[in-house]
Amino acid sequence: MPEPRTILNENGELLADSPLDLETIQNLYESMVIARTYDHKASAMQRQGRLATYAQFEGQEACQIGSVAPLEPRDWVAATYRDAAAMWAHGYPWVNLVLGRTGDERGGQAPEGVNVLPPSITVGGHMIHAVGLAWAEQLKGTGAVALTLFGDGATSEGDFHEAMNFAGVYTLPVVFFCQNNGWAISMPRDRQTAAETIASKGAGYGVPGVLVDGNDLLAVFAATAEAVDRARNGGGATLIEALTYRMGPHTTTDDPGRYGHTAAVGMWAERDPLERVRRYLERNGRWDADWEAGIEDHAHEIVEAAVAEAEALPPLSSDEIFEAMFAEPTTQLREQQRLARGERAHD
Amino acid sequence: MPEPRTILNENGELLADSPLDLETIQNLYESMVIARTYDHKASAMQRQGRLATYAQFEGQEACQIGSVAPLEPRDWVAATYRDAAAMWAHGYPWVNLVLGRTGDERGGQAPEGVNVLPPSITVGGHMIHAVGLAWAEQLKGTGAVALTLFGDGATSEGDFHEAMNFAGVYTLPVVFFCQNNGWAISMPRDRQTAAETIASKGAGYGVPGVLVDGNDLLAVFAATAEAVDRARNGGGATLIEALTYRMGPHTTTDDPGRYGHTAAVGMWAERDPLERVRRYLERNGRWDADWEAGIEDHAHEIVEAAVAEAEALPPLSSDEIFEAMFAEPTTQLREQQRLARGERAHD
Amino acid sequence: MTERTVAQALNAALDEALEAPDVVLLGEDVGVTGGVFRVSDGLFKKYGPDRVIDTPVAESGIIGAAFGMAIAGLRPIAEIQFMGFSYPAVDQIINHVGRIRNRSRHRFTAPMVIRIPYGGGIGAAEHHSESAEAMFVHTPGVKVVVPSNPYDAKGLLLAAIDDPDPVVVLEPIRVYRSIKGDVPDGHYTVPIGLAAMEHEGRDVTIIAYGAMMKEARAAAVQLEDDGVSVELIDLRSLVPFDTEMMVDSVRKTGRAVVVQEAHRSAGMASEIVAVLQEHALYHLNAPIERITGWDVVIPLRRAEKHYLPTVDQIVAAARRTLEA
Amino acid sequence: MTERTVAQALNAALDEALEAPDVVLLGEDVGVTGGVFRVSDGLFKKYGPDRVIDTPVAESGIIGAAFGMAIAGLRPIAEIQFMGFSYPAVDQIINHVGRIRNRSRHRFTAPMVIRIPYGGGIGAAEHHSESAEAMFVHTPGVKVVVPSNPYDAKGLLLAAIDDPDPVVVLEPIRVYRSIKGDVPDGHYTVPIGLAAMEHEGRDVTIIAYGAMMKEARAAAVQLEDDGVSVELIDLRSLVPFDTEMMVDSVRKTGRAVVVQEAHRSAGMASEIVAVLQEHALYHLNAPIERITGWDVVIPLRRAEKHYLPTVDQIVAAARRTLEA
Ligand SMILES: Cc1ncc(C[n+]2csc(CCOP(=O)(O)OP(=O)(O)O)c2C)c(N)n1
Ligand SMILES: Cc1ncc(C[n+]2csc(CCOP(=O)(O)OP(=O)(O)O)c2C)c(N)n1
Ligand SMILES: [Mg+2]
Ligand SMILES: [Mg+2]
Repeated sequence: MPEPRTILNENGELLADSPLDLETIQNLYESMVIARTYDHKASAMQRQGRLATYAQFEGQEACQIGSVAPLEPRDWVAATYRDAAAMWAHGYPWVNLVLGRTGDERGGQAPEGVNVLPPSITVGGHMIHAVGLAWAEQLKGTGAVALTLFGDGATSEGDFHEAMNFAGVYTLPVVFFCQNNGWAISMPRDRQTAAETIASKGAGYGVPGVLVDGNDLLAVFAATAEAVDRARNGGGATLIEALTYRMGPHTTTDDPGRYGHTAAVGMWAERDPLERVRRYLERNGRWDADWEAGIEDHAHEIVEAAVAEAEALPPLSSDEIFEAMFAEPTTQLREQQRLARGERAHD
Repeated sequence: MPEPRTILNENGELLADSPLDLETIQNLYESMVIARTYDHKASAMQRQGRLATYAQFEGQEACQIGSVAPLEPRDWVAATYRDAAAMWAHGYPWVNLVLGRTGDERGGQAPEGVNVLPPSITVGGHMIHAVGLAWAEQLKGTGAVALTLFGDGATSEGDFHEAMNFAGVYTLPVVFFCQNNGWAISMPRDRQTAAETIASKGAGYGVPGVLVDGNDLLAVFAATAEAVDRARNGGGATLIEALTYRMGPHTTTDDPGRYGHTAAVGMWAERDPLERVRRYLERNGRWDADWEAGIEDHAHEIVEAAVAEAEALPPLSSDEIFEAMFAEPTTQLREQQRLARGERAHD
Repeated sequence: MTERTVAQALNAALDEALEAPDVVLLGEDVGVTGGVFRVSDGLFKKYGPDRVIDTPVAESGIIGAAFGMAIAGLRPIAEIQFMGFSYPAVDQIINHVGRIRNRSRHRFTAPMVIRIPYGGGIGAAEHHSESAEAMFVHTPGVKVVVPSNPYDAKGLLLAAIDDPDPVVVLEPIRVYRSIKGDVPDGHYTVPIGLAAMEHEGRDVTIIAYGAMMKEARAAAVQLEDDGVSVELIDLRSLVPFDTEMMVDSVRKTGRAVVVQEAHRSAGMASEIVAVLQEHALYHLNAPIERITGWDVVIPLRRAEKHYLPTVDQIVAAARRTLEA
Repeated sequence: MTERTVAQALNAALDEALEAPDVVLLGEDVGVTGGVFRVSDGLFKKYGPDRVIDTPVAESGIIGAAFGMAIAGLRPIAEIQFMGFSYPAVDQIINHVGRIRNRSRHRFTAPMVIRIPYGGGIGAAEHHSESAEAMFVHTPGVKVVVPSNPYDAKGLLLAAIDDPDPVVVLEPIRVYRSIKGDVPDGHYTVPIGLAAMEHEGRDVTIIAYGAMMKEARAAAVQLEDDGVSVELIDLRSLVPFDTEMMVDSVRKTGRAVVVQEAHRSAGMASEIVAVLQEHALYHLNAPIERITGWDVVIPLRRAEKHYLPTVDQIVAAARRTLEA
């Protein structure tokens, strides 16, 4: 097994030059804190019955905050149900993310100008959307790129293959970012594929594959920034495999005690992505408990405000479920809307 | 581009030890002659309107005869519309192959004991069937293996990926044999994928990939024999890429003059898979014009007999199209059968 | 006899079937963890990883591999985790699974089962509440069954496993655990193709299947309480379907309400209406009513109730047929 | 006006549409070679490889990529080579293409066209003769049109390209070259959702679409010759469909024959029958007849004729409604 690229080790020491200045790292650390706050809040809300199934991302904050950081607003993000942090980091409001998890279509309504697709619940399908987004930008000559996040399990779907292959053939400006968190529900990574690494799959498409320490914010940032640069400058796609761990259950309905998930949690806790940045900042005089308390308070405020806003919204009405299937509802939908109101459609 | 494995060069000279004795090579040469005779006959019949669309395999005889030669009767073959030679070499009667091409379902009815699936017309789907066949044999512990033939274009389908991945994960006794004939209809190989070779795709699944000269009967045989051996002995799958060329159009409805196909035909004619074996046999005193005339006559007899038998069969009747959907036709099918007869199904 | 939920009844059927060495179960998370609905709970432990197989996330691969296994003489039971994830396997089902017997004129067959949890009502995530049975009903060469209660769940699943042809078994998520009933302990089958007459009546026929039987039963009770005599039919099997029982009933009652949770256009209910009007037009006193899901994406949790057919809708439809 | 075949009319529509820089055409062999039916002949040369794109053999990829392009502001036209090869893309169509507007509440849309040659009658290879329109009719969020003549072919394809939502355009292979007609040269559209009244009549309504219009027209002529007054409707658009024209007609004639080439169960014809009996039951003098393909794999060349609906079947069905 090749060694993943690491810049910041578990003790918060640099093994190579930092690609970012301290202030930016402080900001990204704050983003990770906010993300984790949301993650904990959402899990708690789910237990209270206020959310539908929720997929925690704890442990994967460096992947999600680090990979999105190199993007410009015009770039696209196509991600999954587990990638709330990444989506938010690219401009998707928390209120939308909460709404989505309450089970409300309006969660998918990104604000105008925010180039983030609603999270993909199907495993695999959205990677090829990123390819299409990137292709459109290439054809339009805008210089914008697309980033797609997905899991280790998703690499087994045919759509991963077709997406990677198109990206290779047309030299498309797309970055494939695989969060290899060790599990696809109960299936461990080594049963998902016999390939040594997921990064090694790139070669089959003429796409470079790189392996990074997914709990190292700086390594994730550096690898993605390089890939984004290459994509923006006509160099085509990159496949990044970030090694990380899903610290919680697959979703709130999963029982990870049934498979071998729990054993490794302790080991991975030592590699916590927030903790090693915290240590690094502390070493450099950029962290103390007061500052931490400040950003944590801020995080709670942000998240609570989003929750309050989402929960204040009344659910879609019966009429409204017909209104966004097409630009204008069809004859059949209008008739069905009347039937749903209890009116007779015909005489 | 790595060099493909070659044993017999274009002049009929051995570059390495032959994996086969002269008598076996004579037999396989005869098989190639029979196959080519069928191929020419079928093309002619199609022009006469006696067959539906036909996909010629001329130029690919070494791939098809050489890859099947290492198999035992209990092994499985899952191949495509272009693989009549391979199917026949594993026991599928010519009469079935002709019948299939006349447009008759009974072409797909392999005799009992012949482990060859009807040819796959969809591109991609059958590779995973080979995986299932191999898996069943593995679970039953029979030692039988499965060989699947497919084209360069087929490697772009998601099903190729899922098949290869399953084969890797479960260490299945299956051999993936890609006839890279340079084209997928009008799409040249270098636009099909940006991978340097198709063989290189194996690594992404933990499956060894090997590259062979597909117009070299001996290299094809050697590579497949090794893969079959490995599969049979618990070593799992192999991906073989055989470099060859489709000497004719994609099918009889295709016009290869519209794309860059024709330019390379002359060069590939010099690498003709039959010719180099002929030269080798001649060098070794195993070929003369009389012998050739004899096997050609024999080939014509076999093919003509199959054609006559196929054409003598009356088409399926209206009643018969209902008879093989299930072991027993359902109520609905029985009713539809009556309607098709012009009877009223109801009162 | 043991009292079991639908999920437990299915588990018992799988356990029973796996006694035969040629039966294998495969799918995402069906093994170690017992399936996301725990329908295969305990079977991995009992039968081992060669018989109860956890697969990579690849639905086309699962169905295509199971198909190959079936041709080679096994009797695979493939699970698709949710109906919304069956679509990547549609090509394998239509182009291969449903065709092999015909294209080989009985030489090769695919005695396999495709189990798919389906339907809404639990406020699940997107793509987790689909009812795509019409797609399979329209596919030549596959049978389709949809149990609505524990007895049928075990009996139909065992019949599907015994069947010499591919059978899609749709498992109603909403009633996996909410309906209990007595289930025999040994092997028994419910014949594929026969509907169940749940209640005889004279005034109006209600036809439903799967999870919708719950609404249909409640509607029937309400109508009966109001003095309407309801004939209630659980279709159970969609391919083939029991024309005879439905037609006989409607010829008698002259009125019908057909209920399906799936989208309206070109669904199973459309087919039933078409067949009923072909065979019983002259007996109809009122247009046959369809109560269906709408032609919209199934709403998420907060608005899902606006999509799912309700007891009230069924009752109102029955009343309309009576007032006509 | 120029006399054109269906294929030429479609080519003219594509040429017209590609004048706009945001339109791209992509699919297997659509470029250099002009498509296996030459529908895109000459366009690669005229618009270049960035606008008329040859793709690898990967249908899910083609549709998924076109979908991404559409979200990012292009108007892609994706071609699937034959309908039997659309199945690998069904997941993209159902789970993504048809949903994006609703799941983003109008924020993202997929103004894309999926062109699919469909249907039998040319003795093609396996999987090359399918009519799977019911699957798309049952899919929320996609429109479906099926032209039967050159004028509609160009006008519906242009309407589909202009449409703000995804439209599946089914192109009847059998009449690509066999039907000619006058086609205007510039831009015009045929509105999606309206059927065409091909012939007015009093005694019986015949409803068909796509390639089956050829049989329906011939049947109408034969019936008229025998003194039966036929109202002939070309449905043209399956989603949405023109309930009003069909219902008005059947209320007038009291009899109907619905024709589809697709398999019988849960097809478009089932839907039409269901809708007609809902809206016109009291006007019916006889059961509505369905003339359809059977629930069998479409037979290959030698026996294909036993599958395809025939003029005789349609005439006989119309006569049955008259004798009832
Ligand atoms: C097409 C499809 N198949 C199956 C599922 C069910 N499912 C949801 S998440 C998941 C595992 C995905 O694992 P991975 O890609 O590693 O992502 P992770 O959940 O670990 O972030 C599965 C099988 C799905 N959502 N979509
Ligand atoms: C799923 C599917 N998509 C498209 C086609 C149409 N088609 C038939 S052959 C072919 C090209 C296949 O190329 P390749 O795999 O290289 O095989 P070859 O024809 O060269 O032997 C295509 C696109 C098909 N048969 N099936
Ligand atoms: Mg994972
Ligand atoms: Mg090829």
